[in-house]
Amino acid sequence: MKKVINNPNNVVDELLQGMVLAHPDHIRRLEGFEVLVRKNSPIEGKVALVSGGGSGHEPSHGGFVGTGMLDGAVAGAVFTSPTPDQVYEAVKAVAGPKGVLLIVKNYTGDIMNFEMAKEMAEADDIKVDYVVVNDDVAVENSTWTTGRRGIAGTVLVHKITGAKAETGAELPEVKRVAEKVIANVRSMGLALTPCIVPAAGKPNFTLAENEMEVGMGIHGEPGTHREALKTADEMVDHLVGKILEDLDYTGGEVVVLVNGLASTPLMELYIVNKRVHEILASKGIKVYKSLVGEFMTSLEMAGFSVTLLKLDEELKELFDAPADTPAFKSL
Amino acid sequence: MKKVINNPNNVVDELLQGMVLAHPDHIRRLEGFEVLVRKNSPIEGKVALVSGGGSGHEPSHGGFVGTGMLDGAVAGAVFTSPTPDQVYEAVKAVAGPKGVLLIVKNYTGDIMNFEMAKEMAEADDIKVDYVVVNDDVAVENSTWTTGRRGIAGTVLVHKITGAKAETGAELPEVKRVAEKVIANVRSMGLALTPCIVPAAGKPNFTLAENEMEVGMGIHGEPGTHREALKTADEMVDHLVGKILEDLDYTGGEVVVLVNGLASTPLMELYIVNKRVHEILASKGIKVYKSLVGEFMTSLEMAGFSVTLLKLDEELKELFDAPADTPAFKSL
Amino acid sequence: MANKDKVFDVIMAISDIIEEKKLYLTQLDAAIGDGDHGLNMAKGFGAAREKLESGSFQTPSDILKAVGMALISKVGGAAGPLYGTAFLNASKVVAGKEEIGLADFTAMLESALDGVKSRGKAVRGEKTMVDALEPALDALKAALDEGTAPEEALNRAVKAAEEGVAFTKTIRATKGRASYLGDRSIGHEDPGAMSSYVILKTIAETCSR
Amino acid sequence: MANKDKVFDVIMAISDIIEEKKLYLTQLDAAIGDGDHGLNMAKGFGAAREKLESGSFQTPSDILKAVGMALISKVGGAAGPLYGTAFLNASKVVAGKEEIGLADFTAMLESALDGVKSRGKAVRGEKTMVDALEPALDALKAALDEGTAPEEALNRAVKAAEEGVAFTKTIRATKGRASYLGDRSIGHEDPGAMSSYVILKTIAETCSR
Ligand SMILES: Nc1ncnc2c1ncn2[C@@H]1O[C@H](COP(=O)(O)OP(=O)(O)O)[C@@H](O)[C@H]1O
Ligand SMILES: Nc1ncnc2c1ncn2[C@@H]1O[C@H](COP(=O)(O)OP(=O)(O)O)[C@@H](O)[C@H]1O
Ligand SMILES: [Mg+2]
Ligand SMILES: [Mg+2]
Ligand SMILES: [Mg+2]
Ligand SMILES: [Mg+2]
Repeated sequence: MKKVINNPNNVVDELLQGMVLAHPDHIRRLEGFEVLVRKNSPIEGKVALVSGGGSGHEPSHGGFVGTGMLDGAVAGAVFTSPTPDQVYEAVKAVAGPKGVLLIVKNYTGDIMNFEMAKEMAEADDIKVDYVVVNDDVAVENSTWTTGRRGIAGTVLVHKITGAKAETGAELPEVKRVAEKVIANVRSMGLALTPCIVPAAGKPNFTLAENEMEVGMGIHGEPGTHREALKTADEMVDHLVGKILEDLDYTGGEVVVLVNGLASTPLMELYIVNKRVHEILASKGIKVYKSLVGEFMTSLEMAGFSVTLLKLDEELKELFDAPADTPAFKSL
Repeated sequence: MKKVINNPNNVVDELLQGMVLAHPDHIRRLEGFEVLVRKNSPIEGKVALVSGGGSGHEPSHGGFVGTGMLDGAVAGAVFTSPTPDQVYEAVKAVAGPKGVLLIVKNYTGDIMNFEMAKEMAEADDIKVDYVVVNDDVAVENSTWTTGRRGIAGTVLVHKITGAKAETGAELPEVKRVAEKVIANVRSMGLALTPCIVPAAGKPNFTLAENEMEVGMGIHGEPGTHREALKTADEMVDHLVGKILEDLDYTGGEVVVLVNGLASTPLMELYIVNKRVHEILASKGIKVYKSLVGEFMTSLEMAGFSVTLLKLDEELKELFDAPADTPAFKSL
Repeated sequence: MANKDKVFDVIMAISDIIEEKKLYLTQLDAAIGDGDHGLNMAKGFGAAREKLESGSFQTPSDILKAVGMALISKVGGAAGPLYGTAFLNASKVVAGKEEIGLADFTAMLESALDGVKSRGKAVRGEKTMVDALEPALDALKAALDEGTAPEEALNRAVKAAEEGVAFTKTIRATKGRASYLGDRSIGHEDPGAMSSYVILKTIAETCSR
Repeated sequence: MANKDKVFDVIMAISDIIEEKKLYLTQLDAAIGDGDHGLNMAKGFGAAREKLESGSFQTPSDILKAVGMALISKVGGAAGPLYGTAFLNASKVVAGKEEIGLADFTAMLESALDGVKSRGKAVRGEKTMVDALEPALDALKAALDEGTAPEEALNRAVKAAEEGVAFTKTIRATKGRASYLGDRSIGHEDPGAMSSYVILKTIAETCSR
C-alpha cells in the first residue's frame, strides 16, 4: 500500500485539518466533528445546502463548500457514509429560517444516515428536506434494485442548486431545481486499477494488466462487466453510448463533465473530452460548457467517468452563476 | 501500460484538441502547431509570456494560458522539450510591441531550444528575453552541474509574472519580477511509483513495494536516493527541511504549494499540507496562501512536491491579482 | 436466561468475535460491496465496548441502548443505522426489566428485525441481514410455542440463521450495494447476513455458559 | 570518399541503425536521464529520411542541411538542437562541394563538434556526446597528419569514439540531465556518446563500402 499517510485510522481527521489550513478564507471545521462549513455559516437569507458521504472522493464534498455551492459537507470514514449525528451537527451549524436541503448520493447507507439526521433536526424544528442523486447509468434502473448510484453528476447538483439557493429562493424552489438537475444528469465510468481503503490495507479486487472494469462504482464496487483494455475512443464510445441510450438528449445543449478517478492523468482526461465532443457533435448535441478534471475521485483508482447534463435556460443561467469554493471557482 | 489513450504517438495532439474543446473561451490552438495561445492573442499593451516544455505535466503549461498568467504555451513531445520552430511560432503569435518573456525550466534541452527560438524571433525584430526557473533543491546547486531543475515552482512564476505583465509593465520590469520569484522559490519532491512514457511503453525505473525515490525529477529522472516508505509527516519533514536549509525563510511569509504528481490523491496532498503548515508554524514562518492540487504532474506518477515561495509586499499583491485560466482561477 | 451482567458479557463477546472476523467480513463485502463491512462492525462494537467499560448501567435495556447509540453514532454506512436501530429497538422492548427470558428475547429480536426492515425498506429474499435474522426469529417463535428450553431454542435460531446465510449465497441482491451487481452477486454470501449469524451465535453461546 | 549519393546512403544507414538501437539507447537514457534518447533520435532520423526521400538535393551540403533542419525541428530535447547544429555546421563546411574527402570530413567533424560544444556549453569529460566526438576528431586529425588512408583513418576515429563511450562509464556527469544524479551517474555509459559512436561507425562502414 503506497500511500502518503500517517495512520490509516486517522486519514479523515488529518485531511480535514489540511483542508482548513489550506482554505481558511472559505471554510472552517465544526470543532469535534468531521464537518466543514462555510467560514461565515450560517449565511443569512438563504436555504443552506448540506452534502457529504464517505471520504476518499476529494475534492467531494468539502472542496465544494463556499459561495454559490454548499454550506456544509460531512465527511464519513473512507467510503462509509457519515453517521446521523455528524450530519445533524452540520445541519444545525448552517441552518437559518429558510431551512436546509440535504444532497444525498443514492446509497442505502447514505440515505439511512441522512434520513435519521433529518429526523433529529426536525425534532429541533429545523426545516429540512432532501434530494437523492442517482446519475450512474451503469446500474439498471430497475424497481428490483436500490436504484442507481450517485456519482460525479452530484457535483453539478451542488453547483446549480447552490446557485439557486444563493438567490434567496425558498426551500421547495431550491429542491425543485435540484430535482431538475437530477432528472437531467447521467454518468458512467470505468476503472483501470483498483484502490486501497487505508484501513483495509489491500485492494478490494484485482484487475489483470490488460483488463478494465466497466461501470465501476466510486467505492470499488464491481461494475457491469470486465473486458480487455480498449482505446480511449472505444471506452468513451461505450460510456457515452450508454448515457445517450438512457436519456434523450437530441437537439439539446449539455454540460460535459469528464471526471478523473485519481490516477488517470489530466492528459488522458482531455483525450477523453475530445472524443466526447466528437460523439456529441455527430449527434447534433451542443456542448454548452465542459469541465475536465478531478471532481469525484475514488482514492487512487485509475479510470474516469463521463457525465452529461441536459440544460434548459434556467439551468444554463444557474450553471454560469459565480462560485467561489476551494475546488470550483467560476467568475 | 494502463492508459486511456488511442495511439502513443498521438497523445499530445489529442490532448491539445481536447483542451481547446474544453476551454474555447480561454484558449485557441495555432493551426498546425503544438501551441496554445490566449483566445484573443496578441493582447495589446502588455508583455506576452510564453512558457512550455515537454508534455505529460498537465495542466502545465497550457492550463495556465489566460488572463493574468501566460499568453502562450508550447507542448513538446512527452517529457521532451519543444523544438525551436514551435516556440518561435508561439512567440510570433503573441508578440506585441512590448515584447515577449520566455519562462523556461532549467533543462539543457529546454534552454537550447528556447534560446534558438529567441534567436529566430530576434531575426524578425521581436523583442524577446527569457528567465530560467530552477527551484528544485534536490539537485545541488554546484557550478559543476547544469544547476537545479525547474519543477512546480514554475507555476508561481507564471502566476506572479503574469500579474505583472497584465499591469502593462515593460519587459525589463516583468523580467525583474520573474527573477525575484525565481530567487525566492524552492521546491522538492518524491515519488512512490514510476510513470510510463506512452511511446516507451514501460517504466523508466522500478521501485519496490516499500520504496520511494526522494528528490525525484518530474520526468522520472532519478532523485538523490531511495529509501523505505515513511509516514507522510516524515516525508514532509525531509522535503521541507531541505528547502529551509537552502533559503533563509526566517520571519518571512510564504505561499505554500503542495503539488500532486498525479496518482497521489487529493486526500493525501491535504495530509501533506497539514504537516507543512505545522513545520512552518513551529519555525515562525507565516503562511500567506496555500495551493493544494495538481499543477505540475508527471504522467501517472505517484508522489508529490512541496514548494515554498518567500514573499514581499510586491509579490503578495501580484499573487493576489485576478487570474482566469483553465487550471488556475483567482477572483 | 440473561441479567445485566450477562448482557454485558454478550456485548463483550460480540465485540471480540467481530474483531476476530473483521477481515473475513471485509472480504465478503469486497466481493459484492465496497469491502468495509468488517471494518465498520469492528469500529462500532469497539466503540460499544469502550462505552460499556467506561460507564455504569442499571439494566439490560440501558446497556442495549448504549450499544445502539454507539453503533449509530460511530459506524455510518448501512450497517450502522441498521444494527443501531436493531439494538435500540431491542432495548425498548425490555425497558425496566432486570432479567431477560426466552420470550423477552424473542420479542426483542422481533422488534429488532422490524427496525431493520423498516429502516432498510427490505424484506426477506433480498440478500441482506434480514435473510439471517428472520429465519432465526421464526425458529425462535416456533421453539417458544413448543416450549423448548432456552438453550435449545437459541441453538435452533442460530442454525436457522446459518441456513439463511447459505441461502443468501444462492440469490441475487436487490438491496444494498450488492444490488448494483445484478446477477454477478449470486454465488457470494451476504456480509451483513454473516455478521448477523455471528452475533446470534455469540449470544447463544454466551447465554448458554 | 563520399559524393552526394554516398552521403544519402550514409543518412539512410544512420536512420536504419538508430531505429534498430532505439530501445537500447532509450534504456541507457532511462538509467541516468529521462529514458527518451532512442525515441528522440529515431524520430529525428525518421523525419530526416522522409525529407530526403521526398525531396531532391544537389550536393552533400544540401543533404546535410536538410538533416540538420529536420533534427532541429522534429526532435526537441537536448539531442535535437545538438545534433541539428552539428549537421548544419558540417553542411556549411562543404557548401558547394560535390565530393567529400578525408580532409573535408575532418573539418566537418571539427565544426560539428564546435557547434555541439558551444550550443551545449560543454567540454570533454562531462559525460556527454563530446566525449565520443572529440576523441574521434583527434584521431582523425592525427591520421590525416600521418597521411593514413581514409578507410583506416575512419576506423581509428570510430575506435576512439568507442573508447570515449567506455570512458563516459567511469565518470560523473556534469552536463545534461544525468548531471542531476551526481555520483550516481558513474557506472553508466552516456546515451548521447553512444549514439555519436553509432553514427560515426555507420559513416565509416558506409563510406568503406
Ligand atoms: N436496505 C437494506 N436493508 C437491510 N440490510 C441491508 C440493506 N442494505 C444493506 N444491508 C446490509 O448491510 C450490509 C452491508 O453493510 P456495510 O458494508 O457495513 O455498509 P455499506 O454497504 O454502507 O458499506 C449488507 O451486507 C446487507 O446485509
Ligand atoms: N550540455 C550538453 N552538451 C553536450 N551534450 C549534451 C548536453 N546535454 C545533454 N547532452 C547529450 O544529450 C544526451 C541526451 O539526449 P536526449 O535524451 O535526447 O535529450 P534530453 O536530455 O532532453 O532527454 C546526453 O546523453 C548527452 O550526450
Ligand atoms: Mg461502506
Ligand atoms: Mg527528454
Ligand atoms: Mg460495505
Ligand atoms: Mg533523454
